[in-house]
Amino acid sequence: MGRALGVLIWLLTIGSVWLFVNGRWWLPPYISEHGPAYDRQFMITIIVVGLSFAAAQIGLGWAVWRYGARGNRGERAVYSHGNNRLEIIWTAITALIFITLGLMGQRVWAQLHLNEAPAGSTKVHVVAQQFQWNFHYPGADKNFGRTDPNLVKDAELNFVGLDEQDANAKDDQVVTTLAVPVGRPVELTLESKDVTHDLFVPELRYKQDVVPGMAIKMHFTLTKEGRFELACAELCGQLHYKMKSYLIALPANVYDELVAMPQAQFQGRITQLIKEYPLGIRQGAATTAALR
Amino acid sequence: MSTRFASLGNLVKKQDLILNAVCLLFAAAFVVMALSNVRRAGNFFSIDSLFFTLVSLMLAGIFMIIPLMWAYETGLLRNLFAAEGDDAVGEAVPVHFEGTTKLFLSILGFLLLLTVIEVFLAYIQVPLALMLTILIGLSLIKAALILAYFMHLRYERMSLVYTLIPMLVICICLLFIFFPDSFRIFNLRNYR
Amino acid sequence: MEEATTPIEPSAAATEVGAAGTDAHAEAAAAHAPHGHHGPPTGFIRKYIFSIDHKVIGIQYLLLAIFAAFTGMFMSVLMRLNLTWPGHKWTILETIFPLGAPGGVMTPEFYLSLVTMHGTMMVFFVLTTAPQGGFGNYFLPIQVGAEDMAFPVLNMLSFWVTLVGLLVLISAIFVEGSTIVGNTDFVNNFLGGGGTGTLGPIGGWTGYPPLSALGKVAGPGQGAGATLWITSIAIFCIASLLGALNFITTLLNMRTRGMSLMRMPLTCWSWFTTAILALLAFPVLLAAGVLLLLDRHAGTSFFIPGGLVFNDVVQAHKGGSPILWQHLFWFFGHPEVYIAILPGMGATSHILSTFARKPVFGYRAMVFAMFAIGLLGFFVWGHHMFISGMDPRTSIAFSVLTLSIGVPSAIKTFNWLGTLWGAKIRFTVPMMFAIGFVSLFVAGGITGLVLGQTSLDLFIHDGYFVLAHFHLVMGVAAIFGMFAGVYFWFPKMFGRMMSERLGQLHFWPTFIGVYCIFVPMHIMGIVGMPRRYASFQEYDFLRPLDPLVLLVTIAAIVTAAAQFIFLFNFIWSIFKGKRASGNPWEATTLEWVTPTTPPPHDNFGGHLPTVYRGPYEFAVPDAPEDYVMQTTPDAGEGNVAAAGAGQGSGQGVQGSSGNGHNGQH
Amino acid sequence: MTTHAHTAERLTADDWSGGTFPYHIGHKKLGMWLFIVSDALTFSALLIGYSYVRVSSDQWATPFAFSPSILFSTSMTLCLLASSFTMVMAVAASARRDRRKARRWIGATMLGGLTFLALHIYEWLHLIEEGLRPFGLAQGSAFAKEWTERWPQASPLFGATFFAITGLHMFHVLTGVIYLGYIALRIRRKTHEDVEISGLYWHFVDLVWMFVFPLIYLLSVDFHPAVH
Repeated sequence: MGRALGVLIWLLTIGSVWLFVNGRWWLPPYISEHGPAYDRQFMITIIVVGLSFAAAQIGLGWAVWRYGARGNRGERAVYSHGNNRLEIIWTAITALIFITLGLMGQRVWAQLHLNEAPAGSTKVHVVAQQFQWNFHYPGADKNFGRTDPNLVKDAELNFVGLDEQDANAKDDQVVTTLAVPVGRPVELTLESKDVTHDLFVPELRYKQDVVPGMAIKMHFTLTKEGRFELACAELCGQLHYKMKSYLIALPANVYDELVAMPQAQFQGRITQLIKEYPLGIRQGAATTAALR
Repeated sequence: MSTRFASLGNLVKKQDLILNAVCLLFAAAFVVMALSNVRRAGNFFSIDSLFFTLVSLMLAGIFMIIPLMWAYETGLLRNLFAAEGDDAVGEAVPVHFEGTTKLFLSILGFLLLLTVIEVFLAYIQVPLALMLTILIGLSLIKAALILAYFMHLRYERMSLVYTLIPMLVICICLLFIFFPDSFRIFNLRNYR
Repeated sequence: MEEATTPIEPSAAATEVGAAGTDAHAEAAAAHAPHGHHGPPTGFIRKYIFSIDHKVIGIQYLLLAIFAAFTGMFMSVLMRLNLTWPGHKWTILETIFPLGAPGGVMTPEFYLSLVTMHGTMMVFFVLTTAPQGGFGNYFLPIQVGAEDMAFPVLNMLSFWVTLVGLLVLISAIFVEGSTIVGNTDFVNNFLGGGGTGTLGPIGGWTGYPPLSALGKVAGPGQGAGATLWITSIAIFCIASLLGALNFITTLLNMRTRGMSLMRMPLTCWSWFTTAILALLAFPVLLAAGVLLLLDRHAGTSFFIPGGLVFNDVVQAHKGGSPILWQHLFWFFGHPEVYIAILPGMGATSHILSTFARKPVFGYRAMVFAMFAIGLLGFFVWGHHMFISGMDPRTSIAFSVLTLSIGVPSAIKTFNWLGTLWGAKIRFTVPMMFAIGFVSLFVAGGITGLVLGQTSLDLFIHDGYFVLAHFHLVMGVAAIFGMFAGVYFWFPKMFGRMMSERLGQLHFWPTFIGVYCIFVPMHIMGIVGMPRRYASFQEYDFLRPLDPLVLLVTIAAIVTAAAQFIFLFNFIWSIFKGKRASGNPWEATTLEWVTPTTPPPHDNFGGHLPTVYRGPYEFAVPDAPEDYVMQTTPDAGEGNVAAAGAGQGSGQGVQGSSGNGHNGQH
Repeated sequence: MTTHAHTAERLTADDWSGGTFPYHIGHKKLGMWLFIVSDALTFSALLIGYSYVRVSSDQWATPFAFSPSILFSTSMTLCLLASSFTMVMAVAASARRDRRKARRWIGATMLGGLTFLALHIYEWLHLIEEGLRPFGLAQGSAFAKEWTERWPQASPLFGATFFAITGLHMFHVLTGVIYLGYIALRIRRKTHEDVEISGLYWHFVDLVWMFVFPLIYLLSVDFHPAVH
C-alpha cells in the first residue's frame, strides 16, 4: 500500500509538472512595455514554485515508499523529537528565498502603480456599466467634456452622461471599443456607473478594478499592434460573462487620424478597424520605432 | 514563565548592555524620524506623512521589544507596573477584591474631571486635528482607568492582562491600516 | 446573549458562596470534582436533540457539516455541467429548478447563485463548522482531560444558532423566485424581494457592494435572497463567537493535572489558535454585515458612493465607499482561511505521528509555526485587494508579509516530512488521508508564492489560478484533514470501526480526482480564464482550454461520486461496523483512555486522568510497547503514585514538567 | 476530592501545567473577558468605519449645539459614569458578602442605566422629529433646509453613523440592564463572581461610551447650531 501511494504521489507530481511545461497552454503573448519584465518574474517564480513543489512531493513519496511498516509489530521507528539545527537551517533558507522573491515581485508593480503616467500621455476615460464598456475620447481638442450622471440616457446612447452644452464636449467621442496608440504612453481613467467592474486584457498583463465613486488611473505603453479581447474580471451581476469589448492597438498615425473624426465617422471607422484587425497581434506590422 | 526568560538571560551582561544600547539607539532614531516628519510635514494628515510617521513609530516599537524584555527580566517593569498582589504568588488565599470606596470615588472623580476637560475643549472650539488627538488620548486614559480599577484588571494576574490587551491592541492597530485609503478616496472621488 | 454566557451551574450554586467565590483554587477543585457539571441526561430529547453534552453537540455539528458539504458538492457539479456543456438541455433540472433552469437550460443568474451558495455553504458551514465545531467540540475537552466544555449550555446554543444560520441560508435560495414561495406579498413587502425569476443571491460569497448593497435595482438575485444571505452570515458570526470563547476558556481553564500547554496534542493547539482567530475576526464581519443590512434596508450608504446610475436613474445614495466593505470583509476573510485550514494541520500532525509510530518532529516548532500562521493571518488581508483600487503602497507591505507566511507553512511541511523519516508507517485509511493532506497542502500552498506578489497578481487576480490555489489549500486539503479525522476518531465516536476496504475505495479516486480537478485549473488561470463566468463561449482566447475544462468536469463528477462511498461507509459503519476496542490505533492521547467507548457522559467516569508526558511518545526505547500513553506514570517514582491515586506522583511529574520532553534536542 | 486538588495545586510549580486556573479566575469570568474583547472589536470596527467615511467625505456636518445638545449628552455620560461607580460599590458589597447592599447598589446601577436609556431615547426622538434620518435628512423639513444651507457638500452619512453606533450601544445598555436585573433578582443564589461578571459587562458598556461620546458628539459641535 505504501509503495503504491508513493508511486501515485510521484505520478501526480509528474503529471502536474507536465501540464505546466508542455507549452500548449501558457500566458498569451504580451503587448505592453512591462510585459517582458512581468513574464520574467512569472517564470522565475514558477520555477522556484515548481522546484519546491517537486522536491516536497518527491520527498513525501520517498518517505511513504521507504518507511512503511513490514507487518512486524516488534520493530520500532527512530525515536527523535526533532533537530533544532535542521529546523533553523530550513527556516532561514525558505525565509531567504521567499522574501527575496517577494521583494523582486514589487518591480513591475512599482513601475505601474507608484509612478505617475508620463506627461503627454494619450488619455481615455473608461466608464463601465452593467455589462457594457464605454470609452470616452477627448476628441481633437484633447479636453474631456463635462459629464454628469443626471444626463445619462442609455436610450439616446448618451451612456456616460456627456453634457452637450459644454464646449469641450462638442468633439468628444464615446464608443464601446477601446482604441489606443502603440508606442505612446496611455493613461486610462476608470470610472463605474453602477457596480464594481474590472478591466482585464490578458495580453496587456494588467487588471484593474473599476470602483464606483472613484476615478482610478492606470497607465501603460503598448509595443504591438493588434486587436485583443477585453473582459470584465470582477463579478458585476447576471451577465458578467458577456461584458466584453476589444482593445485595438493602432499605429500612432492611424490613431491620430481616428481621434480627429467626429462621433459618427469615428464609430464607423472603429467598426471598420475591428474587421481589418484579426484577433491577436497583427502580423507583419511595422516596428514600434517606425510608428512613433 | 520565569524559566523561559531565564534561558534568554544566558547572554553575558556586557552583551546585554550593548544590545540594549543599540536597540534603544535605533528606536530613538526612529522616534526622532517620526517627530521630525511631524514637524516638517506641512499637512500632517496627508497619506505620505501619516504613512511615514506610522511606519517609523512601528519600527521604533519593534526595536523597543528587546530592551523591554530585558527590563522585564531584570524586574524593572515589574516594580513599575505590576499590581501589589502580584508578587505574592505563593499566598494561600489570594485576595480577590481590593480597593476602598475612597479609591473608587477618586477614580470616579478623575473620570468626571477628564470628561469635563473634554467637554470644555468642545466648548472652546479647538481645531479639529488637535481636538481629535486630545480626545483620543483622554479617552484612552479613561478606558485604562475603567479597565484597571472598575474592571479590576489591576488586581488580576498580570498574565490575564498580557493575554487580553495585546489581542485587542493588535487588532485595533491593524484596523488603522484602512486610513491611508480613506484619505485617498477623498482625492479620487469622481462625484462630489 | 448575555444570560447565555453565564449559565447557572448547580455545583456553583451549591457551594458556599463567599468562600468559594473568592477562592479560585476551591472552584478549580469544584470544576474537577466528579459529576461537577451535570448528571447524564435522560430522555431522547435531552440526550440527543437539545443536548448539552459536548460529544453529542460535536456529532450534531459534524452531521450538519456533512449535509452542507454534500449540498455544496452537488452545486459544484451543477456548475461544472453548465460550464462544460453550455446550453445543453438537462430535462431533470427543469423539474428540480423550474426557475433556475427553464427548459432545462441553466440561466446565468442561476449559475451565479450556485456560485454564491456553494461558496458560502462550504466556507462557513463546512470548513468552519466541521473541524472546529465538530471535532473540536468532541475531542478538545477529552484531549485536555476535562469533563465537558466550560459552558455546556452556551455550546448547545452555538450549535442551534449555527443551524438557524444554515436554514436561513438555504431559504435564501427559495425566496427570490415568487412561484416557489407563493406568498409574493410577504416577499415583496417584508424582505424587499420579488419574483424576478431567479434563484438565490448572486453576489458571490464575498458579496461586494454596491452590487449587494443596492437591492433589486442592481439586477436579479439582489432582492430578498441577498438579505437572507447576509442575515445568515451575521447569525453564523454570533454562533462562532460563542463557540470560540467557549473553546478558549475550556482549553485554558480546564486542563487536567499535568496537562501543561506544551503537553497538549497538536490538535488542541490548532483548535486553540483557530478559536482565537474566530474570536477576533468574526466581530469585524458582524459589524460589516450589520452595516450592509442597514445599507440595504435603512437607506444608509456606508458602502455606496454617490453618482450611481441604473437604467438612467441616479441613485439617492451618496458618501460611502465599496473599499470599506472590502477592508472589513477581508480583515475577517483572511483569518477565516486559517480558521479552515489550521484544524486540518493539527489533525494531520496528530494522525501522522500516530501511524508513523514516531514522535512529531519538532513539536515546539509546530506550535510556534501554527501561532505564527495565525498571527500573520491578521496582517495580510490586503493581498485580496491588490487591484481593488486600494492604496498601492500598502500593497507592497501586504505582499511581503504574505510571502512571509510561506515560512511557517514550510516549517510545518518540513516537520511532517521529518516525522515520516525513519518511521514505521501503518497505512490505515486515516493515515492515507493525512499523507494526502500533506501532498495537497504543498500543492495548493506553494502557489501562494505566485499570488502573493503584487506584480504577478496584476494578471492572475480573480482568475482560475486563485480559484485553484484556495480550493486546493483551504478547500480540499482542509477536507482531507476532516476525512482523516473522521476515519481516525470514528471508533471513539461510535464504538465501531469504519470499513477499511470502503475507505481505501474512497481514498484513491478522491486523491487522484482532486489533483485532476485543481491542477488544470492553475493552467486555465495562466491562460487568463476569469472567475465567476457562467460561460466561456464569448471569448476566443479561452477556446484552447476546452479539453481541460472537460477533463476537470469528468474528474469532478468521478470525485463527487466517490464521496457517496464515504457517506455509505459512514452510515453503514454506525450500525454495522466492526466493534472497536478502546484504543484500536494504539495511540497515546487522552481520548483513548476513556473507560468506555464511546466515552461516558462525563468522559472519564469521574476520575480525571493525570498526565505525565507529552502527547506523542512513540517508539520510546526500553518501553514495553512502542507507545507510551500520556497517563502512564514514569517508571520508578510513578509506581507509588499509581497506587496512591496520583498524590505522590504529582511531585515527580511537576518537577520534571518544566520544559517537557521537547526541549531535548 | 477538594483536598486532593489542593495538594496538586501546591505541588504545581507554575500555573500553566494543568489542574488549575492559570489566571486564577473562573470559567465565567474568563468567558466574559473574552466576550468583551470580541465585542470591543465589533465597536472598534464600527467606530473605525465611521472615521473612515468621515475622513473620505468632502464635508461632515457638525450640527450639535454646545447647549443644549452637548450638555444633554454630557449628562448622559455622567449617568453612565455614576452607574459604573455604583456597580463597583455593588461588587465591593458582594465581596463583603453583604447581599442586601449589593442588591441595592445594583438597583442604583440599573436606575443609572435606565436614566441613560430614557435620556438617549428622548434625544433620538427629538432628532428624528427635527428631521434627522439614518439615510440623511427628512425631505422638506425646515431643519433639512437649514442643514443643507450650512453644509451644502455634507455627506448624508451623519445620521447613518449616529444611529448605527449609538443604536448598537443602546442595545448593549438595554441588555446590561436586563442582565443586572436578573442578577439582582436572584442574588441569593449568585456567587460573588457572578456579580463581578455582570459588573465587568456593565463597565464595558461604559467604556465603549467613553469613545462614542467624544467621537460622535464632541467632534460634531457647532457654534451656530442647526439642532436646538
